[in-house]
Amino acid sequence: MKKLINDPKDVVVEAVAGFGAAHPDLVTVSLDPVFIARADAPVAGKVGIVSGGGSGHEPLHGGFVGFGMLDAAVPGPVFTSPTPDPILAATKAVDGGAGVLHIVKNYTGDVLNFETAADLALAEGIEVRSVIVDDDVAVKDSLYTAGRRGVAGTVLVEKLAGARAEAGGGLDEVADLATKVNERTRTMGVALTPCVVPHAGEPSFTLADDEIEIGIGIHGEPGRERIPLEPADRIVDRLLAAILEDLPYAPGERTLVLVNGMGGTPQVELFIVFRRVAEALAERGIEVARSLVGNYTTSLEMQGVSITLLKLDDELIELWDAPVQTAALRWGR
Amino acid sequence: MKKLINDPKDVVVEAVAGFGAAHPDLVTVSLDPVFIARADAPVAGKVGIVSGGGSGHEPLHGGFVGFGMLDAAVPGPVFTSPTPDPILAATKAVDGGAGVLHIVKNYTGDVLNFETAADLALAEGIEVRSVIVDDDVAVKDSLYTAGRRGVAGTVLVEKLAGARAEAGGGLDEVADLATKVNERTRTMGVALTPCVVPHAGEPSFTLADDEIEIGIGIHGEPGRERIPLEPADRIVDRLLAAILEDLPYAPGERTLVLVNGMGGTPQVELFIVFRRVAEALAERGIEVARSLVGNYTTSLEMQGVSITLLKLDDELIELWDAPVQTAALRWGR
Amino acid sequence: MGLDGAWAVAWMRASAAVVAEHRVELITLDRDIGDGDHGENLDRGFSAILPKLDEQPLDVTPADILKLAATTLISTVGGASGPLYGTALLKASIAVAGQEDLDADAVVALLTAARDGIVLRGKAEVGDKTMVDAWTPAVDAASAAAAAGESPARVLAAAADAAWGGAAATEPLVARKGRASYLGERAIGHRDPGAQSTSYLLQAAAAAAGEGAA
Amino acid sequence: MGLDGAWAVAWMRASAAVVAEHRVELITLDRDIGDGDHGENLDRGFSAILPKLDEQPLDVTPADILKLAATTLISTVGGASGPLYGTALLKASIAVAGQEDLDADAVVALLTAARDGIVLRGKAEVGDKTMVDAWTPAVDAASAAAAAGESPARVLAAAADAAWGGAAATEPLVARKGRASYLGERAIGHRDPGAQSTSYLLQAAAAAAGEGAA
Ligand SMILES: Nc1ncnc2c1ncn2[C@@H]1O[C@H](COP(=O)(O)OP(=O)(O)O)[C@@H](O)[C@H]1O
Ligand SMILES: Nc1ncnc2c1ncn2[C@@H]1O[C@H](COP(=O)(O)OP(=O)(O)O)[C@@H](O)[C@H]1O
Ligand SMILES: [Mg+2]
Ligand SMILES: [Mg+2]
Ligand SMILES: [Mg+2]
Ligand SMILES: [Mg+2]
Repeated sequence: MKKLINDPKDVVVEAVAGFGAAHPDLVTVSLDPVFIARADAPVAGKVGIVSGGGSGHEPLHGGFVGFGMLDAAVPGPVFTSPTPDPILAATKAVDGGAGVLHIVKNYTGDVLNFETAADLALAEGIEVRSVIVDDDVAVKDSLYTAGRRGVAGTVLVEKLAGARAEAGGGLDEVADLATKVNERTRTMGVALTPCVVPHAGEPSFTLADDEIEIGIGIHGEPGRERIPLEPADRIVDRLLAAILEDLPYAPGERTLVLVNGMGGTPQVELFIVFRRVAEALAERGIEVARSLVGNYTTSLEMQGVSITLLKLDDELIELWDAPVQTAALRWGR
Repeated sequence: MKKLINDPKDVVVEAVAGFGAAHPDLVTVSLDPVFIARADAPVAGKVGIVSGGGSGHEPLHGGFVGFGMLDAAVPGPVFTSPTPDPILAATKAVDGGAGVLHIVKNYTGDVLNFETAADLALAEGIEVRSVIVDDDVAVKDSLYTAGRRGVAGTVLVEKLAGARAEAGGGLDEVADLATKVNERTRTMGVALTPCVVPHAGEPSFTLADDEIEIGIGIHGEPGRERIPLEPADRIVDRLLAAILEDLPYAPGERTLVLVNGMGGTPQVELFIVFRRVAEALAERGIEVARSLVGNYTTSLEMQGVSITLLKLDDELIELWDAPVQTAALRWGR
Repeated sequence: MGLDGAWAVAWMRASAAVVAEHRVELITLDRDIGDGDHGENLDRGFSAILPKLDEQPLDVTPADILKLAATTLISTVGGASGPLYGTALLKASIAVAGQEDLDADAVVALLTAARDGIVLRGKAEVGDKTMVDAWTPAVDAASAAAAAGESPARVLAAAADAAWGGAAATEPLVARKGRASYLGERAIGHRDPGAQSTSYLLQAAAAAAGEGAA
Repeated sequence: MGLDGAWAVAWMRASAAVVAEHRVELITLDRDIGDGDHGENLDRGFSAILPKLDEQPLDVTPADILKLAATTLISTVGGASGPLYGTALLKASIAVAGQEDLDADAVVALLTAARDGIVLRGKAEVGDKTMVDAWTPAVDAASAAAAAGESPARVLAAAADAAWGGAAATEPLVARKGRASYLGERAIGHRDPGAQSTSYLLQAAAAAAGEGAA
């Protein structure tokens, strides 16, 4: 394992400190407990939005803190949900009196720790609503299981809920919008290589030189099935088929495409993937009304990609186009 | 070699097609010959700025095409300079009557091919000036050698020259500004892993499990020396020492820090590196007035980082803060 | 002779030791069907408990120690196991609140409350391939031992043995909760890391009471 | 008997063949001290020349073919070697313009012009560890052979032999031009890929004239 780190135990704190130093205009960081908040937090009268989870998925979530998106991000240890304390601290730091929305990826650890933090916040008089993101179609959903994982679609939920909050939406309105976005979002990913968690020092799984992992999660957890390497276009078709089977589109419907790099994927590959996604959707008469291509929800140095489709309507397009000013997503100001 | 590609020969054309499809508001792409131009090119009366070079360094250069930066980018095959034809075509496409600046990284191939294209453009009545970027301190410079390489500092030259052109600067003014930026810019990089060029199918070099390559270039070419892996802070100190030895700073001078990921480096590592850069510069009394941390000049999936310092003055700060609207760099609009 | 505050302190010390000893094993189990951090998570949590144990008064009750451990785990472990083990010990603490010496029935109450806390938070049932698959047989075995008049130490030993069996029995299962549930059939053949750590923690409890080697 | 347009066509065909044959070797040499694309670059360029050769009239001159090859290399190879070999063939074409049959002196003029074109563009001197280290001994050997009254084919064979020696002689050198110059002392012990490809191209020229096997 070769990494540009010092002590593996200091990875998160040092990275957050560096992030704060690089973006003093956008954020302030707390190192104990660890969280990242908007530089102008709390914004009086605005619903605060807090997200978080294990580190190693950067720019998720810290890269999305700022005007029009998150008010705070709470990074846990690498691939491990944060504990309630920093979540509570972040929640208090961004409460502008209009309540706080927690955006939580659907992992048992994240759900439980955010749940406890929400209870504690409530006990301190802060109104909290939580929205669970579970956009990953790789996992079979059922009432009796942990359900689907929250993966790259989280970025879309954060952007759109952030826009609604910035526009003055109340807590229920913002939470309902986040729920709506989650319901219309589907993601499916593939990995070409594993990643190495700093404190573990070993790859999360091993793949042969000609194998890929279909339905990969974002924590180096194994995926749904392992198949031989195929040309990019065929891999894209597989991922799209899984997505469209789960949430079909009628011809003429509009979609937002997110092609998300897992961290170690060269950018040319992301655009080769996007090219085929656009082509395949055009063949089906689906309109790509908006798109985003890049590393947004990563798994350290993993090579691979996920494709996310969000079924758009006029409201969502307007919120997507609204100004956003964060380290990783910025337009309109 | 596992890559999300189809035929290795189609990598560049497909990636450029995908890039064009993802950013129709910013760029138009030509696939034969291959180049990427601003959607509103040519901008009448504005100096056009064209850059280019081998592919595999994305977002350089295509990701920097747009308002306030490049008018066109000309991607060659992976790690191989483009031929004069597409450079000429791009030059003609963005000539708004005020002449065209070529920003060329200092590699024999790039220099020669841009030279020929400039001659041909001149023959067609387009005024062209060329600025060679050679910011890499890893290579010993001398009158009798190919000189230093152009690496991540190119991004800064492109941004600042772009701002000057957008503000109405004439061709000489823009070229002189680009030269000034280059003269004040120094870069030094390190690689933890090699990269694999698609048509080659093999790593560009091999490193043992505990070795790193100091002074790496951006084409998978070997660096200056190979040393055992060290903690991030010590590696940063090495890179900074080489930079500051080459272009010393007096206490109180201002700098722009670019911490550039080589493509496969997890983002946490980039911020761990930035943290130490900021700390070490503070120790020397050097003011970090602006910074940029991310993957801006990559070598496919290589893991590693480069550090660039640009000695700032009021003029450069103003140009840096000027609005820019490209796929990879965007603020102010 | 019942189990007092010193036992609870010894339990937590033995837990920290056993978790540190099996850190890599728990990481490996979790890497196979999860995300490879279970050993690291617990090691971080129990390491954080250790220094706090030194500051305890002599008349500390088991409930005090359990509460201290619970809040420390909750605020240092994270992940799924942090809130689950944290809640378990919090509920256990409440179940034996005010008692200075725990008899066999109190030990059963402690274990039952812990298991119920986990089920309350995690909603897993036996057979879902989680730590509940170790806790439930442990509780059942403890009840039986207490009913048979065994000492508190022997009750814990019975619980630890049953937990070990329960952990082993997770191997052929498909998971329905936690990260392993994402794997479907591919989780078959792997032991659940949380069930395994549960059996180590209960071994530590028995060892602290003088039964078996942790 | 001099060398005509058919020879020039045969040279280019043989060049394409020899480059394809040694593509991997040239890539490997370039990977050692450059960026690993030299074989790919030349293969792309000479492959692009091939189809164009089929369309040539019977009375085509060597200069016509050299110019066609030059412009094709310039517009397809890229990198350093594209403009260098392109300029070389362009200058060579100008040097033998209008001649239908090249005698030994014309061959020397062709090679000299090619070498001078490379030096004009690349500014390398002998000893800088570039293709010039193959071209210059080739030009010298060709001059000597022509002065000794050898046939054009034998002149080319002499050039090819000298180029091979020149390429081999690059191995102990530190590079002062091209990518290998970034390596300093670490380039020592490696043969320059461009010097090596030069010797293959001159072998192809000799073979097309009936001397030696390309
Ligand atoms: N819903 C649940 N109910 C009971 N136990 C669970 C549940 N979800 C997960 N677990 C337990 O937690 C263990 C994993 O813990 P850990 O690896 O520390 O957290 P994470 O899964 O967040 O990485 C699993 O092996 C399982 O025993
Ligand atoms: N300035 C120069 N003069 C002469 N030959 C040069 C010069 N620079 C490079 N070369 C030749 O070009 C060869 C490399 O060509 P190639 O790999 O195709 O291009 P690039 O270096 O751009 O990748 C070198 O081996 C060397 O022989
Ligand atoms: Mg975890
Ligand atoms: Mg090259
Ligand atoms: Mg885990
Ligand atoms: Mg090369």
